[in-house]
Formats: sequence, structure tokens, C-alpha cells
Amino acid sequence: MTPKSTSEASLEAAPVDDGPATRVITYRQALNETLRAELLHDDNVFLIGEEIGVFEGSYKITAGLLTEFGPDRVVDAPIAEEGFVGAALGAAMIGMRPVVEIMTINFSLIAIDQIVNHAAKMRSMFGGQVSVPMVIRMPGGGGQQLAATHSQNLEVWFAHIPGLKVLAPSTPADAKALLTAAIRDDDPVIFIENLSLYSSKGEVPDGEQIAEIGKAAVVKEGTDLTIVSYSRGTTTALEVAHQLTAEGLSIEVVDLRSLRPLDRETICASVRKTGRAVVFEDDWLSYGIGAEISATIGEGVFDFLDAPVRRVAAAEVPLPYAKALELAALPHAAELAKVVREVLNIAPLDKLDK
Amino acid sequence: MTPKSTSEASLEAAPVDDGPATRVITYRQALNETLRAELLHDDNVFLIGEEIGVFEGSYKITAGLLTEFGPDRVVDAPIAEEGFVGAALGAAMIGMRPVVEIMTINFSLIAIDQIVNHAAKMRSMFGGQVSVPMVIRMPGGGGQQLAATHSQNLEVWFAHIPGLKVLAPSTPADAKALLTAAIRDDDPVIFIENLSLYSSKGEVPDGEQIAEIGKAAVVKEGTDLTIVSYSRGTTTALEVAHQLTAEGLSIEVVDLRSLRPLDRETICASVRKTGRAVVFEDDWLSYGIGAEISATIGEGVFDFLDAPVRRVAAAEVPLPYAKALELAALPHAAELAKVVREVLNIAPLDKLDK
Amino acid sequence: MAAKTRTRTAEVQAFPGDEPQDDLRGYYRDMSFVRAFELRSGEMYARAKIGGYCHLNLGEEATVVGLMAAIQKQDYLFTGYRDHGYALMRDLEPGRVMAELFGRSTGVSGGRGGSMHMYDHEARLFGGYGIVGGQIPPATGVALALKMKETAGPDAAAVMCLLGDGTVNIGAFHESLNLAGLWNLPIVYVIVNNGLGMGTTVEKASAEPDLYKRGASYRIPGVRVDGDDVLAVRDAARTALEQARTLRQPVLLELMCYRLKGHSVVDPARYRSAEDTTIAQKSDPVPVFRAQLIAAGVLDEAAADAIDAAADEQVTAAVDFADASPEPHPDDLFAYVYATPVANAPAELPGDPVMDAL
Amino acid sequence: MAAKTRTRTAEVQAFPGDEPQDDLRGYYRDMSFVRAFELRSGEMYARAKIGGYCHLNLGEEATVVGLMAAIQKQDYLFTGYRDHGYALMRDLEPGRVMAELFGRSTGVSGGRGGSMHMYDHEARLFGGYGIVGGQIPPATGVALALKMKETAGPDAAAVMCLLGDGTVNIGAFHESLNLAGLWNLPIVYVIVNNGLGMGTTVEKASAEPDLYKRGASYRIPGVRVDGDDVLAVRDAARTALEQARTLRQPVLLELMCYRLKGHSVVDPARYRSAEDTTIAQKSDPVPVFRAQLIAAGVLDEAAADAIDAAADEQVTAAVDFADASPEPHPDDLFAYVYATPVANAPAELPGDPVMDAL
Ligand SMILES: Cc1ncc(C[n+]2csc(CCOP(=O)(O)OP(=O)(O)O)c2C)c(N)n1
Ligand SMILES: Cc1ncc(C[n+]2csc(CCOP(=O)(O)OP(=O)(O)O)c2C)c(N)n1
Ligand SMILES: [Mg+2]
Ligand SMILES: [Mg+2]
Repeated sequence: MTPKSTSEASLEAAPVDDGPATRVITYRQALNETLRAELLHDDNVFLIGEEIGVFEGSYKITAGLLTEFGPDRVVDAPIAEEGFVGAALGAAMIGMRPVVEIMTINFSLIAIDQIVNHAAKMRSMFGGQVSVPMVIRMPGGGGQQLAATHSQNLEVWFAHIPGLKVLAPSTPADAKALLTAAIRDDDPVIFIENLSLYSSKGEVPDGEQIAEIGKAAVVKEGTDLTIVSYSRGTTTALEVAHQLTAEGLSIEVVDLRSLRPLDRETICASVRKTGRAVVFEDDWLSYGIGAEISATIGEGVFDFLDAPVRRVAAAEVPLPYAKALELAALPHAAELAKVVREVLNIAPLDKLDK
Repeated sequence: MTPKSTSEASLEAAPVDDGPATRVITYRQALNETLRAELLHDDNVFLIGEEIGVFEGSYKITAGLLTEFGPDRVVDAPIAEEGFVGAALGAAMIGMRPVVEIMTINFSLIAIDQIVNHAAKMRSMFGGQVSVPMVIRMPGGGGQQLAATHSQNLEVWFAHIPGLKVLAPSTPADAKALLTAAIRDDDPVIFIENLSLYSSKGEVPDGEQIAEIGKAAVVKEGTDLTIVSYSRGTTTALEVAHQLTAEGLSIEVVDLRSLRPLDRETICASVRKTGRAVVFEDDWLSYGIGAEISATIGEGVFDFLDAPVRRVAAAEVPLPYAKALELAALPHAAELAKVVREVLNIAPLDKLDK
Repeated sequence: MAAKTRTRTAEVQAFPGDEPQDDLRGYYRDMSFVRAFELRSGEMYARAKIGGYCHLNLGEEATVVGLMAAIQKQDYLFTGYRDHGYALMRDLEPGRVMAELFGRSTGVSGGRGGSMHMYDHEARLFGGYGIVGGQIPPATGVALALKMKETAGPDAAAVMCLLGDGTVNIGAFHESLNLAGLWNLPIVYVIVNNGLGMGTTVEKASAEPDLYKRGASYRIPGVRVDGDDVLAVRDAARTALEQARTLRQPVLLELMCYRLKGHSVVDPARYRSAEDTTIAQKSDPVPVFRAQLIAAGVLDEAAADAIDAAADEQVTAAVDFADASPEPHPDDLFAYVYATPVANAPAELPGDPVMDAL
Repeated sequence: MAAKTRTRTAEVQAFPGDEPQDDLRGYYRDMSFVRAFELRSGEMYARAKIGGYCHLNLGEEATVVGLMAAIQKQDYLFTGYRDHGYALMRDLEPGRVMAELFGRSTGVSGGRGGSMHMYDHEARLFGGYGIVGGQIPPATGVALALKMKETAGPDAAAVMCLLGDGTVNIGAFHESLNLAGLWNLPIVYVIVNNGLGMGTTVEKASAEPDLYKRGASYRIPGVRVDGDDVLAVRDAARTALEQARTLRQPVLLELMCYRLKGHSVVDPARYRSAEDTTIAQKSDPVPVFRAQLIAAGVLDEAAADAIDAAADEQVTAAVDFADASPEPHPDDLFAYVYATPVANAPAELPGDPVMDAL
């Protein structure tokens, strides 16, 4: 595509080799800038979802975009998830590149027939004649006292489905580079965000950044134990890893970034080195993301494992509204630190994690 | 409830202690007889679904029931899964005991908001004031050349959800005893059937049989290796176990029966004894049922494991229609036998599994 | 928003003589109370006593009170998440409603639901739902069960299912109304048309913005009424419920009202046109009804002030009760996951091992 | 099934003089061909050459041919799973359609879709869907994209989305038609009303059984036409497509026809009333149209027989082609899962380890 405006030039200003300049911005800002850049980059890109235009997004991710790009590029849809997600899918069939916002992952259940029985199936079912270049963005996560129907983490459902790609960035930089990759990708991509990440800040390189889909990242090196996590969980994993460094422990942290495809090599290479692993996840324990990670480690590096792989996940209840119950049900740094010590057979040194 | 008709008497004829008489009937017949018995047993029980009355069920599970019980007890619904599943849920809120048939699990995606965001949540979300005694029966499974959208095994989605109970019987006897238990249970129960099991036969005890929900069963004892499976997979697991007995191998088979709650004790007790495990499942490998089983074993009996836990599952593709591709994509006895030998470090003795 | 589609009754009117003055004063007392409760809820949210999402009935008081004046004890009520006023008018203790907002164990849903999920099985307030349209299929199912269990008649129970104007475009609405029309179920679907779904006007959401007309697709009669007129709402709802309970004739009732503030307490509603905001304020049913009653000699300023003051005191008492109530205890986290206990039901806290070592 | 709601044209009629005889003969040729293809498909299923589900257009030939006579090359077609006739009439090679049924690599969908999932991107046959109503949202989305990319006009593309009478009660129908009406999309929704959804009559499924009236909920004009009259179908479809392409006015077209046999080839349809079966057979559009043409002197018996014989030969050639075609190779199992290859995409066969040992 040829540049559509001068503002795009700046996006491509920084040459790739001598690292581009960076700015510290929020995860929200990184998403907003990336959507803007892609709208400028390709006329086939359009945004569609509930309240993304006039309301500027339930979580303000699309702020300013309706004003800049108009109602044909930023489409406010009625409350009809099955209808407008399916409509985006149809548009993608003839070469548009829709970026759908589902207000939260909880509402994707109404559209899931279009996502799983249609978007994920079409290319294979029709013998490769059609591709579906669409992105579905949606935040998951609890901790905001939104109660049982508005606090779920159902990414494992999508991660199970062939034909979908499922991304879950944990930093503003990854949010930018993975969203760009998702929009440029010719397959349906489920892009998992998290309510409690939107205001988190991080360094983001200027200019076009395109991540490689399907790769995990070792975001902190260590030798004693590997914590595997993704999305919001990675921020807690890093917090705990650093906290334990002060206690002389060397914890490695693997950020999955892509749930489907799953980068088993990176996970197993890390555990082969450390011999111990804990998975930290926000979803429910049974049949959650951590089950696949644990099974992968158990099969992939069995001979290198010095201890059982443990999972720190949410209590298996519909999440209650009351703060005390919500706190008890969701996994936090304290539980992660406790389990890491258990796997390392270390008695707690402090009360921090009680 | 007091008996409603003489025909019920016979159902309760056989005393429990000196084992009741048995008959060899199909899985389909066992379901049909159980539905009939429960309709007779409790006036609050009613059946609802598409084509279950006049058409007698897409797979004839409800044959004869409309004629016997009439349109108020056997309700033919329009094609509106979200509508009639939600309607059944509402009826359950005031004490009815609906047994819903969703024609296949693939169509449950249209109703899944009512199942997961409503049926599974209500009791907890409303502080225990209401219970939802409903059963949702649906067959899954491939192998019938029904192509990508009609061949899925999505039970892992439901198994992940607190508030639901998920059952997956593998024999006619369990189909009877678990369906009875499900209908008498006061919570929403997802009852997973399988297209390729309907015509399978087995001994079924006469009279009322109520299984305990949440318990797995060791359906064949052995000492060398444990195969864990459920639903249709268990029949293949047993077939392979017996085939390998002829080769001097002693294989134990655990039939999960209940996917949620998951009976981790029975699984781990078996593997502690055998030291080796293979999971056989019809769903896709990544993030499938087997992931949780493998993770559970890895955590529960780490010190007793002599080899990595392996999973034999479906290839991760939308299932193609063409027979040759469908055969290649689905797991069969040959692959299971091959993997069992690999885990036991045994070279194949025959060509059977090539 | 198309003000033209709305008939306003801001100017003072005389009342039909047969309207008992006590009833009229009672309606004002209720409207004043809902108003006071919602204003205080907003304050409590600002003071972080309430968390999560919080949607208020501000501007909808005539609709709330009119509907609840028509519904009978034996009837079942389903609503969306904008449910505080309905809980109060279904005679749930104000203290327990406020306690639910505070997330206390004395709350109507034990503090587990919060603002969006008020529930009282005895009072037949069947929730409080947060998924748009999610309440419509279960409400329809209760009506199905009623048809199976009871015979129609003047004392039979019916179902009232509330939904917003933005909710009519979701599939569950269509599937459910078709079932109700097909099976002749005793249910009244009430569209509380406050003109907005978050920031989206009816005209931008619905190809047929005269929402009551949508009943025709299911041979369900549709009726539109001024939702700012408490008596008109009450009478229309009574007639509709009557048809449902005696004739098993489902009805679609559309009530035209205004949302006085943002979608939820945190929404400044900057997207809203000045004209629209002015109309909304001009037709605020609480001061309008108060003025009508005073003009009609049913109340005088002093009596009206006394009613408002009493409402405020009641709300204060509710806040005190909520404040004094305990939070649910983490030991009870798993208390309500299942009604029938079964083996191996998960009850691990985060970080617990999946099972005890064998 | 309510025969009253259906106007039959079994008795012989004269044709409007302006109807070119070649066209009339052509329509008969097409109808005869679809009939022959479907009958043979049934046989091939019985002989286990075809597996899975197989739904035939038997009895719907006038609807199929009339619609495909109206649709233009630039238009997009979406259908349900009862799609063989449409694939043939969109000029897909009969051999490749039969090969798809046989699950061969030369099939229109590479043998991956089978009977329910005929697809040809070039021919703009956009599938072939098996989830009831699943085709409606994507079809609506193509219309949305057309509105974004093209300007309206006599040569603009439009979308034709077929659905059955049983499909109108699913949420996707409602959500999609509201979008089309709200956004003025160039799409024609065609309800092929064969009176039955499996064993369920329209009257037992739809509270408003006059299905074309349901457009009103979205301000979409609804039209009902005799689906057994190929010319009436063609003309109505042309007019509707015209409105869609020039005015961006969505239309809901209801075509009244009959399903001659069971729901799928394995369904004996015992549930069907004798009366209904008789009516269906009496109004079988193929013999009726043949008789009309002969009576009108457009064909004589010999010419008609010749057409039927030619159709049969074509089908035989298609079967031979399919029979001679290879099955897809298991090595290509993962060929089409993703359009953009990415790292770590799973490509293990059952029993393979999840990864190579490190
Ligand atoms: C299925 C679903 N989609 C989206 C949302 C987010 N949401 C919550 S309220 C709302 C607007 C509803 O408007 P309306 O029906 O008019 O009710 P009102 O808020 O005006 O009372 C939306 C889009 C949701 N809760 N559920
Ligand atoms: C969502 C969904 N529910 C149920 C089915 C099963 N099913 C397949 S075809 C059919 C009947 C459809 O009838 P109609 O729309 O009239 O189409 P026709 O078969 O008459 O062409 C049903 C219930 C399905 N495929 N998808
Ligand atoms: Mg509204
Ligand atoms: Mg039909």
C-alpha cells in the first residue's frame, strides 16, 4: 500500500536497524495508535463494534477515530454480536480487513457460532478458495467487581479451535506489534485484551512494528524455575520474579503472547534449563490454558523436570461481586510466590505472601 | 414422587441387593427407556428440542415418546436454540425439570450464552436462591463425513465452566444410570452423547439405576499402563487394551464418565500403580480434555511416573468431508496401540497398527 | 434523538376524578423514593462504597412505579441490569437493596450479584441480568412453565419481562417472542424506551424505530405509551397483564421515557445532544408529577416536601443498614456453585494443589 | 401444511407472448437437468458413493432455475446446505459438483465440503452452509462491503441470500435483516418456503406464518411468489435484485414451493400427511412446466423427451468424471487451515508427539 497521508510517514520514519525511538505510553494508547496507523495504511481496514464511534469505545480504545475517519471506516453497530461479527466476516470474504471490537469477551458467546463454525471453518471447508482476514479484539478479565457474567477469561475456548489464531499481549509494545501483525494477517485472529492492562504503561518503539505470530518470549531470564504466563498474568509473574530475586532466587518468565499457535519449543527450552515450572493464569484451573502448558512440559521435557508443574489459577466459581470474595477467587502475586517457593521447597521468608 | 403408572412398578421391580436382571440393548434404546422412565417418574420432567416429537428425533432417541406423553411433555421447538434452551432454563427456575435435546453439540454454540452466562451462573450470582434442574443432551463426534461444522467435540468448553456438570457415558448402562442421575440432579447438567455410540450395544440392568455423578471408573484392570478416555474413546481404549493383552501386556483403562467434576483421584491412583499413561480423546489435541488429564497426572503422581504422559487426539483441522482425509484426521485404535507401545518402549509386533 | 416520536405531558393536567388521591400521593411517594435512592446510589459509588457497573433508573421513575403498580404478587418479573427501582417497588427492603450494592452478605443476592443482579425468589423478582437480552429466553420459559402448570384466568400468574430499546436488535428477542406468539404464553414484554443504548439512539440501532410494531412479526399486539405518565403506564401494563393471564395473549408494550443521566454512573454522556438533554430534563417525571399533583390540589408544597424528606430519610436508613452489614466471608466462596453436592467438585483456592497427595 | 396459503398453477396456462420460446425451452432444460442430477445423487448415496448428509432440491426446480435466471454474474450467492441445484445453475461444471459429493479432489470445494458446502469463489457462489441461518450474517457482510466499495447503479453487484422457511426463527435472521434495513444494504433475502423444516410445518414453527411479512420489522419490503412458477420467480427476483443494486433497498422474497421427498436422502418422511404429499406431487414443477410448454406448443413430447434424455447423459458424464477423480491425499490434510503460515502451527497426526524432543 502507498502512504495515505503525511502522518503515516512519521510512522515509518525510524529505520529498523539502529533501534527506533521509543515512548512510554499506555496499553490503551498503543492500541489506539495502532488502529489509527492501520486505518491510514490500508483502505480495506475498517473498525466495527458497539459504541466504538460516538461513544469512543466502552473502554475508549477507539477515541478520536470516528472523527478522523468517519462512519464508513468506524462503524457503530447495534447490539447484535452474531449479526455484526458475521457481517465483518462476510466483508473479509471479499477482501476487506475488518477489525471488530466485542465490548468484552463475555459477549462473544453470542457471536461464537459465527467465529467458530464460520470464520474458523470457511477456508478449509471451501478448499482454500477464500481467506478471512479479520481481527476480533476483546478484553477479558476479572477484578473490577463486574460479577459473574462480566468477568470471564474464556481464551482457552478459542485457543482450542483450528483455523483461529489467538493472541494475548501483555505489554503496550506487544499490543502494538501483535495487533499490527493480526491486522496484516490473512486469517481470523482473536486478539485478547484485559481490562486491568488498559492503563498499564510501557516503552513502545515508534514506527511500524510487526511481531511474528506464534512466538513466545522469555521476558526475564533465570535458572531456578520458569513461570509461564500471558496477558495480565505476565505482569504479576514479572513482579513476583523480581521480588524473589531480592531473596536470591533466579526466576525465568516466559510470556506466551500467542495462545494459538502455541510456542512449545520456547516453553520447553526454558524448563529444560530450569527444571521447574509454575503456570500463572487468570482463567479457571480445570481445562484452562495452564492445563495445556503443563501437559506440554510434561511431555516435552519429562526427563528434565525436577518437580511437578504447578498451576496458579482462579477458583472455580462464577465470580462474585463482593470485593472480599472476588479477591479470594482470583490469583494474585502472593499465591504465585507461595507456589514458586513450594516448588523450590523453600519456606516463606516473609509475610508478604501470606 | 409416587409411581404414576403400573409400568413404573416394573422399572422398580428388581431389588438392588441381589443384582437386577439385565438385557443387552443399544445406547439409543437405553436413552429412550430412561427418558420414558423419568417422564413417568416425575410430572415436572418434560422434553424439549427440535424434531424430537413428530420426527421422533434426528437420531430417533425420543421415538414413541410424543405418542405416549403428548405435546405438553414432548415439546417440538422451532429452530431457535438460544430461545428454547433459555426457555427450558426459565422453566427450571420454577421447578420444572426440562431435558433439552440439542440436535448436535455443534448447534449448542447458538445457545451457549444461555448455557454458560445464564444457566451456569444463576445460582451463584443470585446468592443460592434459585436452582436450575435442567439437562442438556447433545451428541458430538466425527467420523460420519458430516464435514467441519457438524463433526466437533467441544465438551472441553463446557468442562471448563463452574456451575455446570458435564457427563459423557461410554456404555448403554452408564447412559441409563448417568442420565437418570442428571435428571434427578438440581443443577444444569451437560450430557454428552456421541453419534457413533448410538447403535452400540451393552448389558443394561433393569429397574431404576442412578449413578453417582463425579466418579470415574476403572473399566479394565491392568498393571503396565493406564489408558484414560471417555465416551466413544473408551470403546476404542478397551479394544486396544484387549488386543494388547494377547501380546502379554496388562493395560488398565479408566473411563472418566464425568468430565466435570473430574475424578482426579481415580485417574492418579491408577497411574500411581501403572507408572505410565496415555490419554485417548476425540477432540483436538491442543487445549483438549487430554491436556487437563495429563496435567493432573503430572501434578498428582509425578514421583510415580516412569514415562511422559502421551495424548492421542484428533489432528488440528476443521474436519474435511472426504473419507480419506477424515480417516487421517481422527484418532483410531491403530494410533492408540502405536503410542501405548512407544510409551512402553516396545517395537510393534504386528502390522495391525500400521 | 427523535423527540417527535414522543408525546410529552410536561404541562399540568387535571386527573380523572375517579383516581383516588391516596393512590396519587402513593405514586408520588414511590417516585420520590426511587429518585432519592438512585441519587444516593450515585453518591455512594463516588465514595467507592459501590463498585463495578452501576446503572440508575433516573428519569424512568414514572415507568418503574407505573409498572410495579400494575404487576401482581403472583406475577414474575425479569429485568435487565437497570434494576434498583424495580427491586424497591417489588417491596424488597431498601436496606437489603443498598446492601447488595455495597456487596454485603445481607444484600438481596447475598452480595454476589451487585447492582446488575438483584434477585428475590419469594418476591418473584427473578433478576437482574447483565447480558443484553439474556433475560428474555428465561422469562419466556417461566411463561411456558406457567402454561404447563396453571390454567388461565383472572388470578393466574403472568410474566413481565423488561428490556431496553437497544435490546430489541439481539437474536434472543426474536427467538423468544416467536416462541411466545407460537405457544400463546402468558408474558408481557416491556420495552423501556429511554431513547438510548449507551450512546446509540434508537434510530441508529433499529431499522424500524417504532419498536412496538415489531410484535407483528409474531402476531403479538404492540402498544406504545408515554412512559413519563405513571397512570398511563399503570393502565397499559394492567391491560396487558390481564390479556396475558386470562387469554394467554403475549403483549409487547413500549414505554417512551428518557434517561436523565449517563448510561452508568461513570458515563458523563458527552455524546448527548443539548436538545436531547433539555427535553429529558424538561420532561423529568418526578418534578412534573409533583407539579401536577399540587396544581390538582392533591398535594401542597409542604406535603410534597415532607414526602421528599421522608424518602431521603428512608434512604439514609438503608445506607446505614448496608454500612453496618458484614461482607460475605471467603470461607463461603464455594457455597452456591452447585445445588446438589457431588463428588470431586472443585473447591481449591488459587495456589492450592489440584489434589491432596495420594 | 396449510395448502390454502399456497396458490397452485397446476393447470395448463398460455404464456405471455413476449416470452422468447428459446428461454422457455432453456428453463425446462435446466429444470430437467437439476431433477436428473438430484435423482442420481440419491442413487449415488444409496450406492455409498456419497456420504454424510445429502439434501436435494427435488420439487424446488422452478425456484432454483427462476432465481438463477435472475441473478447476474457480478452478484454474490449464499445458500444453505440444499445447494446442488444452485451450484449447477451458477454454471459450475456438473462433474465437479458431483465430484464434491463423492469427496474427490476435483470437487468444487476440493472434496472438503461435500454436499452441504459447495463453493466457487470465481463464480461468486459463496457457499453452501450447514448451520441453520449461519449464511445470513456473512451474506449481509458482503452487502456491507459492497456498499463501502462500490456505488449503486444498474451494473452494481448485489447479494442473494437463500434460506429455508424453518430458518426465519433463528436469531441470526433478525440481527442480519435489522442491519440490512438500518444500513440500506444491497441484498435480497430469499425464503425458499417448501413448507417444512425437517418434519416441522411453517405453522408449527412461525408465530407469523406469512413469512414475507416479517420484513416489516426492519422496514424491508416483503414479497410472496409462487415458487413453482419459474417465470414468476425469475421476474420477482429480478425486480428485487434491481432494487438492491440501484436503490440499496434490501428485499425479503418468499417463494412458495414443496419439498418432494424427505428432508435428506435418508428421511422416509413418514410424518408427512397424505394430503400434503399429494399436493406436493400434483404441483411438481417439472412435469407441470413440461405440460405447459407442450400445451403452449413450445415443445412436443419428442422434444421434451430429448431434453430429459440429454440431461440424463450429462449427469452420467458427471458421475463418470467424479468416479474417475482421485481422493484428496492425506499429505494435504493441513493444506488450508491457514492462509498466512505462522510459526508453530500444529500439523501433527493422531498419535504424533506434540513436539520433537529438544
Ligand atoms: C450481549 C451484550 N452486548 C453488549 C453489552 C454492553 N451493554 C450493556 S448495556 C448496553 C446498552 C443497552 O441499551 P438499552 O437496551 O437501551 O438499555 P438501557 O441501558 O437504555 O436501559 C450495552 C451495549 C452487554 N451487556 N451485553
Ligand atoms: C443451528 C442449527 N440447528 C439445527 C440444525 C439441524 N437442521 C438442519 S436442516 C434443519 C431444518 C431447516 O429447515 P428449512 O430452513 O425449512 O430448510 P429446508 O431443509 O426446508 O430447505 C434443521 C433443524 C442445524 N443444521 N443448525
Ligand atoms: Mg435504552
Ligand atoms: Mg423448509
